[in-house]
Amino acid sequence: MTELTPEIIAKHGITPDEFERIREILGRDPNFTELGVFSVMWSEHCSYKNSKLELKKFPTTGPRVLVKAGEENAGVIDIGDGWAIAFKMESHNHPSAVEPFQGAATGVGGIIRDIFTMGARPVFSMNALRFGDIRGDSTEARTNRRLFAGVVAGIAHYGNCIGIPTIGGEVYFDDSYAGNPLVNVFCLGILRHEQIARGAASGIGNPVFYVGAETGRDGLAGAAFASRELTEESKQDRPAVQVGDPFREKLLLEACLELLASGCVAGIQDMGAAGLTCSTCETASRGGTGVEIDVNLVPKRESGMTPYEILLSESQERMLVIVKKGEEAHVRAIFEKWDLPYAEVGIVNDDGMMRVREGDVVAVEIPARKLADDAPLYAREAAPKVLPPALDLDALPEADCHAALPALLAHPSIASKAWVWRQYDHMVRLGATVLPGSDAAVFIVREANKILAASTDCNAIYCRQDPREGARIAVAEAARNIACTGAIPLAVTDNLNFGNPHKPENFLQIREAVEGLAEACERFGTPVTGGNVSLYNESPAGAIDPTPTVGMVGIVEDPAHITTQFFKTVGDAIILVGEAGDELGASHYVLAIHGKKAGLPPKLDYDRELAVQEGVRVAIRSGLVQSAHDCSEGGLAVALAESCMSGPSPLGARVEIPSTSTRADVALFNESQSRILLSVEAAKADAVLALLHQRGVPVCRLGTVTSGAQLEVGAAGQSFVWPLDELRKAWTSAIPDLMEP
Amino acid sequence: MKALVTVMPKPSVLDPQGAAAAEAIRHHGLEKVGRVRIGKVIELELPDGAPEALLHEISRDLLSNPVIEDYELEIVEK
Amino acid sequence: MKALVTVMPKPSVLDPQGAAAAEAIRHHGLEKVGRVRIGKVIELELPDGAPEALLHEISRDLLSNPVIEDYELEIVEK
Amino acid sequence: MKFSVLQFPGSNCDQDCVHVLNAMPGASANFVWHKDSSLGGCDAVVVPGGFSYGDYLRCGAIARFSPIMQAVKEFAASGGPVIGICNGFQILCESGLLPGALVRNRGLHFICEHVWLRVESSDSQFTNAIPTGRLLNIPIAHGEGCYFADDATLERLNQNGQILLRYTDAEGVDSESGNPNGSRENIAGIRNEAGNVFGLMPHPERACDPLLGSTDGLLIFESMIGQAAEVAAA
Ligand SMILES: Nc1ncnc2c1ncn2[C@@H]1O[C@H](COP(=O)(O)OP(=O)(O)O)[C@@H](O)[C@H]1O
Ligand SMILES: [Mg+2]
Repeated sequence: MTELTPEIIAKHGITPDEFERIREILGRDPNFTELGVFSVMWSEHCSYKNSKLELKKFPTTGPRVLVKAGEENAGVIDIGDGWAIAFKMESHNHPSAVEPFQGAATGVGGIIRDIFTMGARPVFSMNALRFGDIRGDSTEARTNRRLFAGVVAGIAHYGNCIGIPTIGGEVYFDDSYAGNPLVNVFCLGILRHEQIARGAASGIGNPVFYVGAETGRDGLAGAAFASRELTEESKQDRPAVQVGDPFREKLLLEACLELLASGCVAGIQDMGAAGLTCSTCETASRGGTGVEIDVNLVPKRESGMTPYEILLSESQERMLVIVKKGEEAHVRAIFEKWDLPYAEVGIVNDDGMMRVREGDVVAVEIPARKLADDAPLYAREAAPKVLPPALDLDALPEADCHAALPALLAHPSIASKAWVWRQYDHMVRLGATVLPGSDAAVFIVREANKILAASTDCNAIYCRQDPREGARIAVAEAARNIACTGAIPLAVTDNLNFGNPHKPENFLQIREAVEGLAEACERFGTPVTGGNVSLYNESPAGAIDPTPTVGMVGIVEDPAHITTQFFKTVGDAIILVGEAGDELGASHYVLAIHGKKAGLPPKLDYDRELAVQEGVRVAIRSGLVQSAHDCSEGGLAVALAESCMSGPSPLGARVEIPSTSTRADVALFNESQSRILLSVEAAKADAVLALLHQRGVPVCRLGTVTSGAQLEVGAAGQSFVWPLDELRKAWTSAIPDLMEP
Repeated sequence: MKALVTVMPKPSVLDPQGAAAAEAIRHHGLEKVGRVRIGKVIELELPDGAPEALLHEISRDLLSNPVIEDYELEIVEK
Repeated sequence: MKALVTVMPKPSVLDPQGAAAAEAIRHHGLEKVGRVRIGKVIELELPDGAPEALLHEISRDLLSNPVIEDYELEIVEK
Repeated sequence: MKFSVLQFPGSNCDQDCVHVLNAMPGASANFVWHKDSSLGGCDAVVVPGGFSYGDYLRCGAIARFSPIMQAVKEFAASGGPVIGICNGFQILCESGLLPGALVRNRGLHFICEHVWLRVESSDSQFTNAIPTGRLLNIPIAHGEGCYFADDATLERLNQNGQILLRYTDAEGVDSESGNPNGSRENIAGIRNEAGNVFGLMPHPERACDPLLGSTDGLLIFESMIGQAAEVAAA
């Protein structure tokens, strides 16, 4: 038995204080295997020990909430008529940095398991991605392209094979992610209220089944791995890379749903991070029971595996099922129908222990609840808040705006992401009625006959300059994207991607962002149903920009309300809801054209934002709107260009932007919030203007949709004419040209 | 000359394709088949005297993924 | 015993993967690389005395597709 | 018309096909499990899309040997209509029920998008409701949809009018730019010599609802159902 030297303890990421706590819990020294078990369960990834105190600030309740965040693998939200949705977002950043294809693929597999563990049938996925700059010939740029290509191919590989459409997401490219890409994957599932499955080991004497892929040495201690900074050394921890098998997961998915429908299941839990360890002690803890398993009975892929390796393995596509006593035969038949490896590995008992035997030898004996729920919690120190100075316009020369628009459209973060979503099967399950490439995706859930809208958003430059404001805006933009499709926001999942929380400046960002998200979710009436925290996102160059990704889901009450972002008919009136704006701080114009991240992000006025969104929703639901598009990165000019170009057949536009400034760049590219660009039939223009006026929402007619092959804009006394095919080329070919020269 | 690069999944790494093939082979009448592993072969036609060091570099960095695969380089003079 | 089945695309079938690899190899400094073809190797662990005829049948019907691929079967006694 | 929709491990368009067919007048659809050896007295078989057996080894290579495929071969031999969509097309080629093979897309990427198809002949039980030359807007979603057959086979296919669908550009020209995956002669769908087995890479079941942007896929299923009605009448 390996003796526990301070080095070994430290290597497990266990501090001396934590080790003391372990000795108190056990009333003795842990053995080597138990140390491993504590180290994964008490890693940030599993225990949220550095972030839990902050996460408590999220609003988690509401009339539609059926299962609260944290209670189970994913929250559950009522969508009416006895139907509910379970959804969640998770990160697989570190594995993807080491092996982009498999890292991203297994990330998708993991989030899908979280959803069907709840008893829900997964119906669609999204992904929010961040990479370093992919432009240029530097080795770094080449690495970033390799990571980008690998991650997208890995997501496509897993999602396409298992047959769950990937219908939306976002991709940004920025130096702060060089060497530390972000891969946040989202999945949503549908279920009946009465089908909600619990991850509790209930029923003393119930047998515990293992089902799915055999356990191998892959992904050893991945949870611990995800909770450390990426150093050259950790890149050497390569056995930590898991390989996904979407085919196995498809069988596991169908088998588990059939199993849950059969009524033979007392509890079910996927084996994700910390594999067998986490699933046994968490089910026991939730059930207020004990669980005893024998590792000799666990199906294995490799010989000579120690209990330590078996318990800490993160082999994919595995589940732990607590079966109602007497139903074993029925359960076996279902596993055999689906050709899945399985074994009865243990039993639920009443002593509150997580006990792991290797034959007759007891390898682990730990009070389950203390292991699962009594991880230490840390209130880290936050640096004092200091905001950067506001953008000094006089020090910022006005760029050649005629050249600036195509340049912005060709910036990889703004350019069309068709190269990405074309590789994803977004049409399987017959739901994608608004395809990727519009504001939010809109999806028909056939089994429930419900229509959902979904979007992921986060502008990390805003968050870098002011994490609180940036986080608020992430929620507001997601809600705005949802509103543009004619939908009503329901709830939110989030993925908090930050640097090392031990550094006060990083912890400040975490606290500010969480408080910003919490406040905005309150105001938009969208409770947080769950999410994921990924810390230690640092490369030798430093921490990433704070990136609290928001995934929001909304509901469309009538197919007639479904609205897309692109112009439809020549002669339609183009209307701006909200004010023309004048805030250039932290904008993509300043980043892409002037090469800096400078100034403060735009201010979010909740009342204005809510009025704009509700006004647009009412106009849409009154059948007055042809297209609706929110203004985000690149401001009004980019929004106009996208509305001209993103449809099946491009249309021109002639508009005059009411000047708020003597500078054209401010008028064209400012990123002031609470702005939505509409097109409406000419005959209905006055009705729309009246409707919004009367609701106290600023609104004005900008111009007209034209058959012309150009975008004509008057701003700040200047007039610009852009040939559409030039803009279109810049926007559509930017990413393909970089990835496939 | 010619080079043959054989790329195989590392022994400890899951090879779902190999596992599926093994199943199919059993159904095909070879019940006793043991482990099946699937890799790739890359056949390169080369100018004579292509530097072996470079070939190794290419095999490692381009043709295989060292994180999950091992490669073998065989040079066939003719 | 062991069997190694090598499956190669027929020359007449276009092999975009091979072409892409050739491109990458040129960029990597081996300008003069000629044709590059990518195939599969399937490595089977077998009980001694597995019938060779059956192995050929499996290689032809299951492990390769005669319309687009040729296979070679090599048996490694040990 | 009673359709049997096969379910292999890894099929993932099976539910979509059943959903669409059950909504069509004159049609009903049931699942048939790959381990079964009977098709359960159906009038037509659908081999749906997906990733049967994970597409390991080759797309369709393992599914070809499932017990149910024996029944499908007998059904086809006795003249029963069989349609294979995407992975289903690959399985039919692997089984030898259709000539040729489907290989990796020219661009090496999986492609999911709406494409244009030209109906090359309305003289088949899968296209008889569609005038020859009519363009269809139907999505594809595959990584290995590049149709290959040797010259001799292609010549036969052309002579016998077995090529039912070709990829075209928006103008209806079977150009390079209109060929998404590098298929020989822009071939998107073919029938067997007898005319009762049809395979295509595009997904007609994904083009049967105005909310999904096209209803052109209905024309193919309507052809099959109409044909069956005639046969029944006669
Ligand atoms: N990784 C991705 N996967 C799928 N779709 C994506 C991805 N990235 C972007 N998209 C789609 O491209 C469109 C534009 O994305 P984005 O620029 O973030 O829109 P917005 O600025 O309105 O939020 C959206 O429909 C989005 O869903
Ligand atoms: Mg966005």
